[in-house]
Amino acid sequence: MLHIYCPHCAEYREEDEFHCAGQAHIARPLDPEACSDQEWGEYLFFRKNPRGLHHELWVHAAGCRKFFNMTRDTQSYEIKEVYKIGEQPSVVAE
Amino acid sequence: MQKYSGFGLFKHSLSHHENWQRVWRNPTPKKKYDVIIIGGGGHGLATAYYLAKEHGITNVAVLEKGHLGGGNACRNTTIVRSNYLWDESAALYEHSMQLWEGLAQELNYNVMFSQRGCYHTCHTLQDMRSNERLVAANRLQGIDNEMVDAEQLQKEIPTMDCSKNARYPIMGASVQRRAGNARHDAVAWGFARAADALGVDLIQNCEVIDMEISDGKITGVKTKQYGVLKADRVGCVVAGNSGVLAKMAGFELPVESHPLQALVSEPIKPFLDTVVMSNHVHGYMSQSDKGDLVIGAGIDGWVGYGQRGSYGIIEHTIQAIVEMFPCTSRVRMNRQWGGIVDACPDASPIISETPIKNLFFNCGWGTGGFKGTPGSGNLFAHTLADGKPHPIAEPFSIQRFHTGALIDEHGAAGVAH
Amino acid sequence: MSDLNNMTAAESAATKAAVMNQVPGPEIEGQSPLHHADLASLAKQGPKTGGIHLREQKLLGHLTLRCNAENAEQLAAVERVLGVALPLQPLTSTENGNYSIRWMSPDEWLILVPGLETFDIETKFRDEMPGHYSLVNSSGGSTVLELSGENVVDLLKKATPVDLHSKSFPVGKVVSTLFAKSTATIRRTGEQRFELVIRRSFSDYLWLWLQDASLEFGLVVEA
Amino acid sequence: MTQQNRLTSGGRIDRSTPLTFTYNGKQYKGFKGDTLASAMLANGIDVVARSFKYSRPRGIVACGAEEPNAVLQLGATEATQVPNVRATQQELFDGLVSASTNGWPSVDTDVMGMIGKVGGNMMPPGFYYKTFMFPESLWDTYESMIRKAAGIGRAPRERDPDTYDAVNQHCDVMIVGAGPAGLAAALTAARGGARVIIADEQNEFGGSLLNSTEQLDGKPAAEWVRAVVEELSTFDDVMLLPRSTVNGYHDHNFLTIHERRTDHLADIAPVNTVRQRIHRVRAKWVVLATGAHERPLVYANNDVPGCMITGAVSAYINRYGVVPGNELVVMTTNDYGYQAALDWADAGRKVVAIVDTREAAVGDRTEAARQRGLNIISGSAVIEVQGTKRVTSVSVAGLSSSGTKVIGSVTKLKADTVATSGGWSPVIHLSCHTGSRPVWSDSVVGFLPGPTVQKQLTAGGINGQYETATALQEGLDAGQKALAEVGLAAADVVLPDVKTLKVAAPMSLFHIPHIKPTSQAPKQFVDYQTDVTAAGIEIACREGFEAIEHVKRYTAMGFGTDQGKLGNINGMAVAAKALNKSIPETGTTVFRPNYTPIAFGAVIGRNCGALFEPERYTAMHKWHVEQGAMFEDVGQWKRPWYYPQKGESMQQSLNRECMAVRNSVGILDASTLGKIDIQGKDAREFLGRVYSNAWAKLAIGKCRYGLMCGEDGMVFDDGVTACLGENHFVMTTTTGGAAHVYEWLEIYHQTEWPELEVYFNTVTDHWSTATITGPNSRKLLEELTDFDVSNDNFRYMDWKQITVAGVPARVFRISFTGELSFEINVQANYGMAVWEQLIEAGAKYGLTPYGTETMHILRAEKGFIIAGQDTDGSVHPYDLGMGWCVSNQKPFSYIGKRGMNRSDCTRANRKQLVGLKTKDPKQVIPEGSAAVLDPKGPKPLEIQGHISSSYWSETLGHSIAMGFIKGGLDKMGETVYYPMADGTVIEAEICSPIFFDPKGERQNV
Repeated sequence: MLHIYCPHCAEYREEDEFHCAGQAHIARPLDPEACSDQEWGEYLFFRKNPRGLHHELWVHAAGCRKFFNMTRDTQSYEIKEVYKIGEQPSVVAE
Repeated sequence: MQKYSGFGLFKHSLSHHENWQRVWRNPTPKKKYDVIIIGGGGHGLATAYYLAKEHGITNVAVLEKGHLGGGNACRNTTIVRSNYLWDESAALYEHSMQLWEGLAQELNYNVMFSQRGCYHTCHTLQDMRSNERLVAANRLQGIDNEMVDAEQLQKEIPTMDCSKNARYPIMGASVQRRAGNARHDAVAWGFARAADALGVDLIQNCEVIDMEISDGKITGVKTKQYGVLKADRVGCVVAGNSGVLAKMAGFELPVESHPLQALVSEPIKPFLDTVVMSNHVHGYMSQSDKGDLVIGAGIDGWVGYGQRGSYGIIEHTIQAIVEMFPCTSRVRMNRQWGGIVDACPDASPIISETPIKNLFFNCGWGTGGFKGTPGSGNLFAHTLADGKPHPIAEPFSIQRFHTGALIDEHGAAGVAH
Repeated sequence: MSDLNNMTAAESAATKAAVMNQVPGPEIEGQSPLHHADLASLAKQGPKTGGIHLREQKLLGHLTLRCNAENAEQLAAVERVLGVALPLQPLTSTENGNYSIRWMSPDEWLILVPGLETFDIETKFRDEMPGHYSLVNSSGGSTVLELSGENVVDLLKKATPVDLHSKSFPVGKVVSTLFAKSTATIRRTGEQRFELVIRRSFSDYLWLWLQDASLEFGLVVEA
Repeated sequence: MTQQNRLTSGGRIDRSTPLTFTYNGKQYKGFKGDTLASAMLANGIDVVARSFKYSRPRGIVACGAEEPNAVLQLGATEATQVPNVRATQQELFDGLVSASTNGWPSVDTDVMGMIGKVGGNMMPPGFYYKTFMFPESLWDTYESMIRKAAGIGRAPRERDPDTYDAVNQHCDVMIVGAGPAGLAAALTAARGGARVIIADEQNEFGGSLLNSTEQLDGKPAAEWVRAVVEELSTFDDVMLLPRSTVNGYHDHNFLTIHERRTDHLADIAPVNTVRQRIHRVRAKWVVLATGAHERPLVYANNDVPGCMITGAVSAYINRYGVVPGNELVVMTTNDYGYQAALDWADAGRKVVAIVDTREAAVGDRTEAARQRGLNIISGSAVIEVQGTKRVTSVSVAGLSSSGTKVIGSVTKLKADTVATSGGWSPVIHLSCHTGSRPVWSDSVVGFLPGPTVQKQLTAGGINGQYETATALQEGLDAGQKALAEVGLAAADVVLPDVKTLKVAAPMSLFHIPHIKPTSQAPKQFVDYQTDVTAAGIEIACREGFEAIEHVKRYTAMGFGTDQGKLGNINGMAVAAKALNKSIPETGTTVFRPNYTPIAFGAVIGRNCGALFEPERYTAMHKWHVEQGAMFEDVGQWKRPWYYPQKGESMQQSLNRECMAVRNSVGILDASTLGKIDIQGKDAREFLGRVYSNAWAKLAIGKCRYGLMCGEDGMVFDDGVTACLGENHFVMTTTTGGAAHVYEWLEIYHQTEWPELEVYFNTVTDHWSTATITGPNSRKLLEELTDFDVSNDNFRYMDWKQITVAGVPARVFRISFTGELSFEINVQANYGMAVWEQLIEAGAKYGLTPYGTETMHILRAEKGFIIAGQDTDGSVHPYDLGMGWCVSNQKPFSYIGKRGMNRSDCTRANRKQLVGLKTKDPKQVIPEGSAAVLDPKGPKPLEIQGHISSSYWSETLGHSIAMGFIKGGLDKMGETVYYPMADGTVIEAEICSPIFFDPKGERQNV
């Protein structure tokens, strides 16, 4: 059970209140029509899926309903940091 | 290979079981193989077996970073069925089902495949529609599957609450009577023993740490324990670790690795002689030959390689089980554990060529890998032998995520299993 | 726009939103989400002692305001309308007489006012608030339960994973969180007193849940 | 019955409160303070079980969670049956009813035991993998035999009468175990002002101190325990939880505690009391003070009743006043084993011998034994015991110095009890739950907790520290460390004075050799419950199962309900020896939750029955119930499905409801549809991006239908959105899709397009929606409003803010039935008032309430889709024949546009939604049916598509269906076939899905 610091509520809350929306920092292509099928497929489906540090998008679904980013170790499950949308991580996955 | 039988058992008992042969050798790897299979789980071992048996390719190594069958092969809840929705998947899982039938005799190893049936319960009209669709499709695909109503269901599964009082009353179910369970460890061991007997080298405690790739072509793998091992073709069958291996080869997969949890009760006297799964209240259960209720949970919603997930999933799963089987309330949960499943966006696997020539991937089985074991191995062996996919495997290429030809089995795959 | 007949002053140039007085005349009685539970009768006939006291603060005006916490003009406008500032610190609340404001999110506040004042306040907002914001009347969608008594924390601990210790949850604090298998916005109003804002469609479930979870303490319904 | 093994004084039992209990139908007496096991031993009950595989008689071995044999069925009534209760952990209560679980006709005279004796040799590990294969057809028969033998206890066949719950807890320090280390830690943390929870699985705090005769500050240890507990009880922020097992240690210091609140009182909980409770704890720091389990030694016939571990013998004597036998032989590899002999002698019974595997060990305890004149046989071992249902004698022989061989002659000693100690295994289970691997310690001769990322401290026995003084000090240190970590000052604690005894080095020995090779010696059990023997482990290793996980799985070692607490390390040692490796080279042992088994009921708490999942109701729910509506579950909502009248079949109800709508007027509670209020100057732009169609020109006062697609181009929701003001819209969604759509809007706004000025608010619950539909709906509305609702003033796809039945309302003139319709939205507090007035005023028009099923039929007659029923995530708008709802003129590449243009999405022959008309108009194609072109072809047949919606249309007098057909839009008029389960085939013609009023005239009047 993860214990997650919500950067908007500014306190720790139980994982039950949140859910993970997948890998973070996947920007929607600015010009989708210019994407090949392969590029669009990669945007849609292909993911880093690392064993180790991972940047994820989470939402405080039962709380403030804000999305935020999390850097988490997918092996030890340690959360290294959380940061708001638009911010950059200070601990970076390779 | 020493033949197993009841008579053999008796004979060995006279010599105090001191003369049993090794089930497999412990070979030192050769420098070069025709085919290297990364991953000594059920699928990898099955691939090796069928390569040797059906394609005559025996200069094969299976590289396993831990021990054989030590990953999802020994962590799953052992359900075998083939009632999938789309023609492509139905063909794949039915191919596997047919190999399951007779597998014990073929391998001379009792994998304890028990065709005790598998029910999908329906709790809403939407459930009923999905299952009726599934049953209708399976009928035309030549796969047994039928609907039963709540009254009949109550007769067939007396310990289940089929009354109208439940929060989500059971309205009926589809049942595949050829479906059932098998003994998970035995499947891995049986394939391992048979592959070894055909000359395949099973190398345990051998971790692949890099791929030898030049000009977009793989020539071998680098291992932690034995350095570089060369191979003409490499097949990667590492379930939850597929992403890690893909990264070594320099590409990404449409796959995410999630914890999938399961649990067992203490052993109790016979309570349930079939498999019951509910997509709606979200849980499934069978009873092992030892008496444990074997219960499955959904996947955790985040990437995790820790072979454990969150307690909330366990709570929800047991709620679902007690909702369907109220008499289990005083039964006790013994152990819980987790595996790592590599889930594809369409809940269908990948058996495919990759951007690297001569490197093939078999992954993305999500929560349904166990049932696919023989079929997966059989088709992947074909792929490795021919250098191109078997027709049944063709739709399961990585390409489908570019073209959009997904095979969406979320409905049929439903609850994790 | 002309045929949106009741759109009066609320037709603010800044937001161009539709606002209406949703409350009918006094001849029509509103039914709060727990109307069917007939709490009034239970208050009369039920037990008078117990570790948990429950009262529904029904038919209040619930207004959800979303705006920019860094827009000083907006903040000033709120203060003009309500006579109290928006709580800007996360998980805090402010109040002024019958008005209370709960922080919901960095750009969202829940304003509770007496039911009959709702439209007036909405109208004032539409007149006063500059810039980009939204104001939504959600009075029909939720209700307020007041829970108190010596076992109130014991009860709430069964429902919510939030730490209720007074060190972590002082009087005035507000959290939106899980509540059993639903959600609630919980505000502490006293050492042993809390207000829960709950959703209408879940209210029967929560009522059942509260009765069940209170069995060991005894439940006193107050009118 | 007399309690022949009960001492007349001593122990922590209350002799003034005798209790009666039943075991296997016979009544016995015990005392308050007994466990079921201590009471059974007091009464001289030797055989408590028959073993799983060999059906051998088994007795009580241990006195706590590690007990493998005394696993009983409990419960006086059917509903209160509990399977697999460990007698050593069950407190005795008056009227307790217990029974052994295996053995036929009884545990004492069991015929399976004969088979076990004869056939046991045929059942080496993995024997079932090697047989039962021929002939294949008989496997089912074999299996049913195997399954009959399965299980220990049985589940009740009735519903659980008890309730359970879960409580969320938060603390600074969670202390697991209330022995000396845990109590010292708790006292320190509490005095330092921390919020503390301390839990212990036993009924009273004290841990090992309860079982011993040790003195603290010159007084019995129990007095110190009492004083500490008393002081701890005075702190508001300290929670003391006896009878509470910390079962799981999850990530980020989340722990689950299983508290048994009433199991010591009766097998059913008192009224208004929960039987068991789970504490879901989030702790800043955790102190594991879980102690250690003693290891038995592995020797021949070591499972005969009377074979125990030494610590258990001491515990039964000192804590319960029970001496579990008359003549004791102790076998030990360490000093602690001597204590049992000393306690036994103090109890006045005969110590036959202390057999020490070591040569001339000198410690304080050994000296005490020597001074008492006890017979110490050094450098020797008990290599075998004799007896069937109770030990009758033991064989003692000299050991080689390494302990691997028997040397010298074998002596037989008469004894009825053998207590062994192979040393202690730290209870590291919890420390492993979050993935930390334990580390072997040669000096402790056991595994210690490994490195972890959790905020975890350990103290006492878990660290391999078995002296009370050390445990107390480590507990204090852990308490101080935790205080510092949570930012509190150190506490002032003075530890009691304890005599530290000198301890000689233990011997690292697990498996006692026999004069015969292991394979030929009598069975030497490693794991009692799963009947795993040393010989079995050797066979597994010989066969190539070399990884410890392989050994465990092949033999089933550690898979019992005790999870190998006694046997795992011994098993590893046997395997290590067979493989010629050290124990750490063989592997580590990993533990998963739960530490001890836990009732399903406790895990789920009150989330069962009526509270399994919320039922969501609309404001008019009570009315529907009163009208006798049947309900459909849609998400968590209960929606009226249809309203049967007396004597009607479902189809008759539907026919009546449909005809009422088509001929006059019907009313539907549409409140459950998701509603999202959207405000801001960019609201319109946002709509254009998330819907596939155009929104730029939707005027104020107008409504429009929209399709919502994923980035893959596939439809996932639909609904009508109305323009309320220039910057103000209200969107409706499907009932089941509301939460998803809301989050969809938010994620795009928050992460992709934060620059767009728009806010979303869910208003689903705020509005009640009564839809009146049918040719008379306008007349009905006119009766309740002064507003001019004529077609000239209130056009189709308009909305108006008007007063209906005295209540301000937003009325949408949109139609899902194809009839003239008005959707009346009012604040939900007034929903019932308006509904009731509509019903009253509608009586003269025959206003008929209808449910979701009629709604589905009516819309299908019109060819309108239901997202989720006529879509399945694999169809885009063109597949639905809804290209009219796609605007590719929009400047922004809306969500779904690129996706639906991928190569597979634009290919020919995709499955497309069409209407299907059966050749026999009376025949309704079952929903889900699959279409083929040639029903007589061989299987597998190529499936052309499936029926997504299918109904009897009373309006039209024939069946109607919507379904998918490959390339269907170009195949109008062609025939497809639907083979049925019974072998019949339904023939249908492909047609337009709009069966009724194709020009849409009826909704436009």
